[in-house]
Amino acid sequence: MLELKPPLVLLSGPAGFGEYLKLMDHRYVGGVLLKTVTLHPKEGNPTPRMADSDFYVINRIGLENPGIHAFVENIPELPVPMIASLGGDSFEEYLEVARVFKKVADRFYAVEFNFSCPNVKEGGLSIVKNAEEWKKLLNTLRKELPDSFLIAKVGVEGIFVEDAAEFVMKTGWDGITLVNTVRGLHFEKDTMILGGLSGPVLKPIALRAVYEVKKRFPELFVIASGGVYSVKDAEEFLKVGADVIGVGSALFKDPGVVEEIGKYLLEVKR
Amino acid sequence: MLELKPPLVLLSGPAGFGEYLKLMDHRYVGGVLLKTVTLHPKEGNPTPRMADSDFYVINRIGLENPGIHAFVENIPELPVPMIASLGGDSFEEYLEVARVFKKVADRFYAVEFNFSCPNVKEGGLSIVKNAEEWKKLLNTLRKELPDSFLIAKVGVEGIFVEDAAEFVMKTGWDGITLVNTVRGLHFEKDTMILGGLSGPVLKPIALRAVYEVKKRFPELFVIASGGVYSVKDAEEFLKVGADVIGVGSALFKDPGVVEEIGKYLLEVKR
Amino acid sequence: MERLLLTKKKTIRVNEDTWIVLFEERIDFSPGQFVMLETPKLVRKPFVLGYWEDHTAISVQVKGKGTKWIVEEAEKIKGHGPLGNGFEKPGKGLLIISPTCLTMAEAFRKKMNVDVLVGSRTPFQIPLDHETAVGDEEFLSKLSSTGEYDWYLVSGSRGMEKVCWEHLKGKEVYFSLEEYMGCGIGACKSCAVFTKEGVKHVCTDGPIFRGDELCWS
Amino acid sequence: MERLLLTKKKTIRVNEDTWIVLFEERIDFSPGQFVMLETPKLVRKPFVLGYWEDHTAISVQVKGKGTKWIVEEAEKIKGHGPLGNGFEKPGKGLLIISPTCLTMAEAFRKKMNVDVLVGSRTPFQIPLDHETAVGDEEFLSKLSSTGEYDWYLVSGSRGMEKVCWEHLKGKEVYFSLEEYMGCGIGACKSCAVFTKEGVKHVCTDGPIFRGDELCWS
Ligand SMILES: Cc1cc2nc3c(=O)[nH]c(=O)nc-3n(C[C@H](O)[C@H](O)[C@H](O)COP(=O)(O)OP(=O)(O)OC[C@H]3O[C@@H](n4cnc5c(N)ncnc54)[C@H](O)[C@@H]3O)c2cc1C
Ligand SMILES: Cc1cc2nc3c(=O)[nH]c(=O)nc-3n(C[C@H](O)[C@H](O)[C@H](O)COP(=O)(O)OP(=O)(O)OC[C@H]3O[C@@H](n4cnc5c(N)ncnc54)[C@H](O)[C@@H]3O)c2cc1C
Ligand SMILES: Cc1cc2nc3c(=O)[nH]c(=O)nc-3n(C[C@H](O)[C@H](O)[C@H](O)COP(=O)(O)O)c2cc1C
Ligand SMILES: Cc1cc2nc3c(=O)[nH]c(=O)nc-3n(C[C@H](O)[C@H](O)[C@H](O)COP(=O)(O)O)c2cc1C
Ligand code: FES
Ligand code: FES
Repeated sequence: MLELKPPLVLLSGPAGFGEYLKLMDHRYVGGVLLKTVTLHPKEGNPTPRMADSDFYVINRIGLENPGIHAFVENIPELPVPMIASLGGDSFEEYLEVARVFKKVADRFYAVEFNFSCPNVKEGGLSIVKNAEEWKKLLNTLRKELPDSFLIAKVGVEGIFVEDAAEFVMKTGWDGITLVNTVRGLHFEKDTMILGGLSGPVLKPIALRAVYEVKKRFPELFVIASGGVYSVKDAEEFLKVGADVIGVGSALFKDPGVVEEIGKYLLEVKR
Repeated sequence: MLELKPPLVLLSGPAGFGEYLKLMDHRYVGGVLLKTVTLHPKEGNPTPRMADSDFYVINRIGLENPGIHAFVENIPELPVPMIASLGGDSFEEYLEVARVFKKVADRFYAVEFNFSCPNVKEGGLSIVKNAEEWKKLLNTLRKELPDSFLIAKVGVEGIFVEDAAEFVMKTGWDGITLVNTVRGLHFEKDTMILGGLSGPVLKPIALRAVYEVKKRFPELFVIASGGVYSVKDAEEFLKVGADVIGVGSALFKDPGVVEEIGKYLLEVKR
Repeated sequence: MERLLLTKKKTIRVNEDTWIVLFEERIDFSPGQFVMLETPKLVRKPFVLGYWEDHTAISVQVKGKGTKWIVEEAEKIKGHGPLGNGFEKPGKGLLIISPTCLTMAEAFRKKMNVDVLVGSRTPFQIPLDHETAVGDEEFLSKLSSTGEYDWYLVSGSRGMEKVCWEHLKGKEVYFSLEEYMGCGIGACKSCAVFTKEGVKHVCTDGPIFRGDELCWS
Repeated sequence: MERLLLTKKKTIRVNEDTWIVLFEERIDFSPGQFVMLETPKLVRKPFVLGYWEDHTAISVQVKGKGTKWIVEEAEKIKGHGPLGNGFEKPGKGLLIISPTCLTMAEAFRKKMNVDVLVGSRTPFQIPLDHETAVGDEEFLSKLSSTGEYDWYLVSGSRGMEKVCWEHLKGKEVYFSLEEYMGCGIGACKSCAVFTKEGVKHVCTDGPIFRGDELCWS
């Protein structure tokens, strides 16, 4: 099991490469999930890349990142445990990114694979939609990184989270992050922003996902991701069985609240 | 094409068997999608069956309905066009329900199949998750009801809406309703309510679904379902290409607003 | 049943968490019927109709955002009603109610021969011409010492309902039920009640049910 | 950079939609830097730091829910800052700004030799000791008749930026850019700006950029 104290991580994307730690007391942060890194560097999408409404944040950053080669040459030095996040646009890219990462794998507590990246090569929406191909990829990555604590991050689209969890279990992975952003569309006046939804909108969806997965696979390690903005939210995710509470866009609202959640988790999970 | 004037329907579930029409001016309602009917009558779930928060309604009614046999003996008489909604727990049930419905099919403008029902027989979550079986079912139902305007209602879980739309097109169906509720979990004090999410929470998700499907299949007839609570919401769904605007839980807030939306649609879509 | 637009005339505090809300408009209803009122929440909320100081009125216990808004902020309130079935009984009846039914009790008194026992957890802040009880102990003792009536109608918390069902065994007892409601008009099926004759709905079959119809467990 | 808790001291109306907001607390910053302020919205919002009446202050144009709250309702405001890079230049500069940068202009005047031209769409409601212009026509005419400066800093709407870039061709012009911001500290990558050297970020590489670095299209 991955021991994080407190069992709270800053989620990939909002956590960047650890910038928010400068605004927080590290004792209350269990770990940082670094921004997803892909095989090739990415410039990201044109702006606007984000918008916020009353109950959601929508982003279309487009995975801006330096690429795995630059990343392994320049690993952040952070005062808390780091979890890498890796992504790809095809079976081969996932595999290649894992191979490059392997050299530095021991610098990380765990590695999360972001399986919500578009699968450009196959012309599909995500690698998860082809169950057989995805299982093959899970198996291959497991073999490629035999000593890493492997976490799969999945969303609710294209697959049922229960099935995703089953595949992850059966291929010998260690954990699952539930859920990634759900695709949404937001009008900012007349401009359409097509992106992924985060924040309160995801809470009931993520609670349900964690609940269903933990009910079926109590031994699977689960990181909750979606709408944790308060101690009460964290409490609800503990009730449905989450092992680790992830906070993402709440950082944009108030890093202080994230500290409070960490404090609370230190108390109840010592 | 299905001509509804205005292009506004009350959605299955909230619309019941037309009860809300008593509170509304019929000129502003294009049609009513009746409550989903299954092969066998269903008593529904224990209470509480619903809860509301700031931005979602969650329900676990459990498809309480009289069953298709009672339904065809006692078809509601309504002053506006009716669309039936049929559901099932397995391939065979969908087919059987369609067979019984066939006798009265000409009393309805169209028939919607609710494909978010749990697929008990296969032990799965929904018939959509097995693409091959679902395509077979779509083909079979199309043959069973050759003269009906057939609409498939799908959600975002277990399948990508783009793929669902492609199957629906390819099997000769006429339309698609996007989206059904997303599974959620809500804490009402200490009570967990596991149900489907409706209301504002669905709006960005449904807008995106309609947008993606209409971009790929402009000729596919699309009923928008998710979070239409105002004229502005309806306007946004028109912008992304919806053919008909569906309103569900907004009825619980204010049937008067639904009338306003109908009025607006009559003006812009005469 | 029709769409309503109600104007709040005044509020009167009954106890710690309950207020009587008087409306300018008159609604034509039968005792036992209710209305669905719109608040800032997404779903309209049900309230039993009644009278106070000669006005159409409801009693509201502040439980969450919607009820708080009605008591504190609302000026005009949209809604629909009256809903559900009225109730009328010959003979002499006893209403055993929580403070949220004080206004309903006035409606009963206008049409039927009833006495009223009001149980509250917190002290009353206005004088009432009913039998009253504050706290469980006093409530139980008054319940035990009530005389004989032809029928009883209980309307309060789930706990109060159970206690009364036990205490009044063998008598003709009715219950005004509360279930979460989405529509109030039979459309949504959220307000199910499982009776000995199968599933019924509080909004269209009730809100008042005979005790021996219900499944007690 | 640190976490801030600011107390609103007073607001002064500048024109139809812009207010100067003074804080009790002093913040140590360089001209050009900004803060992220928490509002009822989900994401903190960026505001350029400055001074007014000897207090740390910002100018706020009411655009949506967050800015409305800051001007009308806020008492205490949480935030973090100062963020971004300060700007310092020898020689004589001209600031060409919208009213939202009036407070920033004071910070520049304390450290640098600058003149200021403020363009507003609506009339000013307070006296200003700057060159001012109301409406596009007056703004364009004043822009054409400005003397020669060693450098220029433009901070206003996208439209204003484009016009100035055209008008001041060949000169040393800087732009204080506005992009939607999630974090203000380089974490989220929402504030991208595509420069000739590739993608940069307003919050960590700016907010002030040299005009010839930017891709104008
Ligand atoms: C037929 C009927 C008549 C009623 N008459 C009255 C009345 O005259 N006076 C009165 O004060 N209350 C009455 N109630 C209860 C009242 O409707 C709820 O207390 C109210 O809806 C709570 O709204 P809220 O927005 O403040 O609470 P919320 O913030 O929505 O929720 C607070 C709590 O109230 C519960 N709740 C929410 N809706 C209902 C509901 N429909 N029924 C029961 N509990 C609910 C929730 O589960 C939660 O625990 C009646 C209920 C029914 C079904
Ligand atoms: C570095 C920087 C410094 C700024 N300094 C100031 C300042 O000193 N004074 C001032 O009045 N404004 C300033 N802005 C703009 C200000 O941050 C936005 O106007 C504000 O965030 C709008 O918040 P809102 O909640 O009222 O608007 P919302 O309700 O969120 O949106 C209203 C409109 O504002 C736009 N908007 C939202 N966020 C931003 C943003 N971060 N940047 C630009 N537009 C946005 C939206 O697209 C929308 O059209 C600055 C922006 C940046 C990037
Ligand atoms: C601006 C932004 C960028 C994100 N980038 C990534 C990413 O690179 N990789 C990833 O796996 N998730 C990414 N996410 C998703 C978050 O990690 C998280 O799963 C999601 O925001 C839900 O959590 P929240 O509701 O706490 O924000 C991003 C989210 C946001 C808001
Ligand atoms: C109480 C309730 C019951 C519902 N029952 C059904 C149903 O029987 N069949 C169905 O296809 N959809 C059902 N739905 C989903 C709605 O038809 C609709 O797709 C969903 O609520 C999204 O629209 P909205 O945001 O406008 O409510 C139900 C929704 C609610 C709130
Ligand atoms: S409240 Fe909708 S059926 Fe009773
Ligand atoms: S605002 Fe987050 S990177 Fe600039």
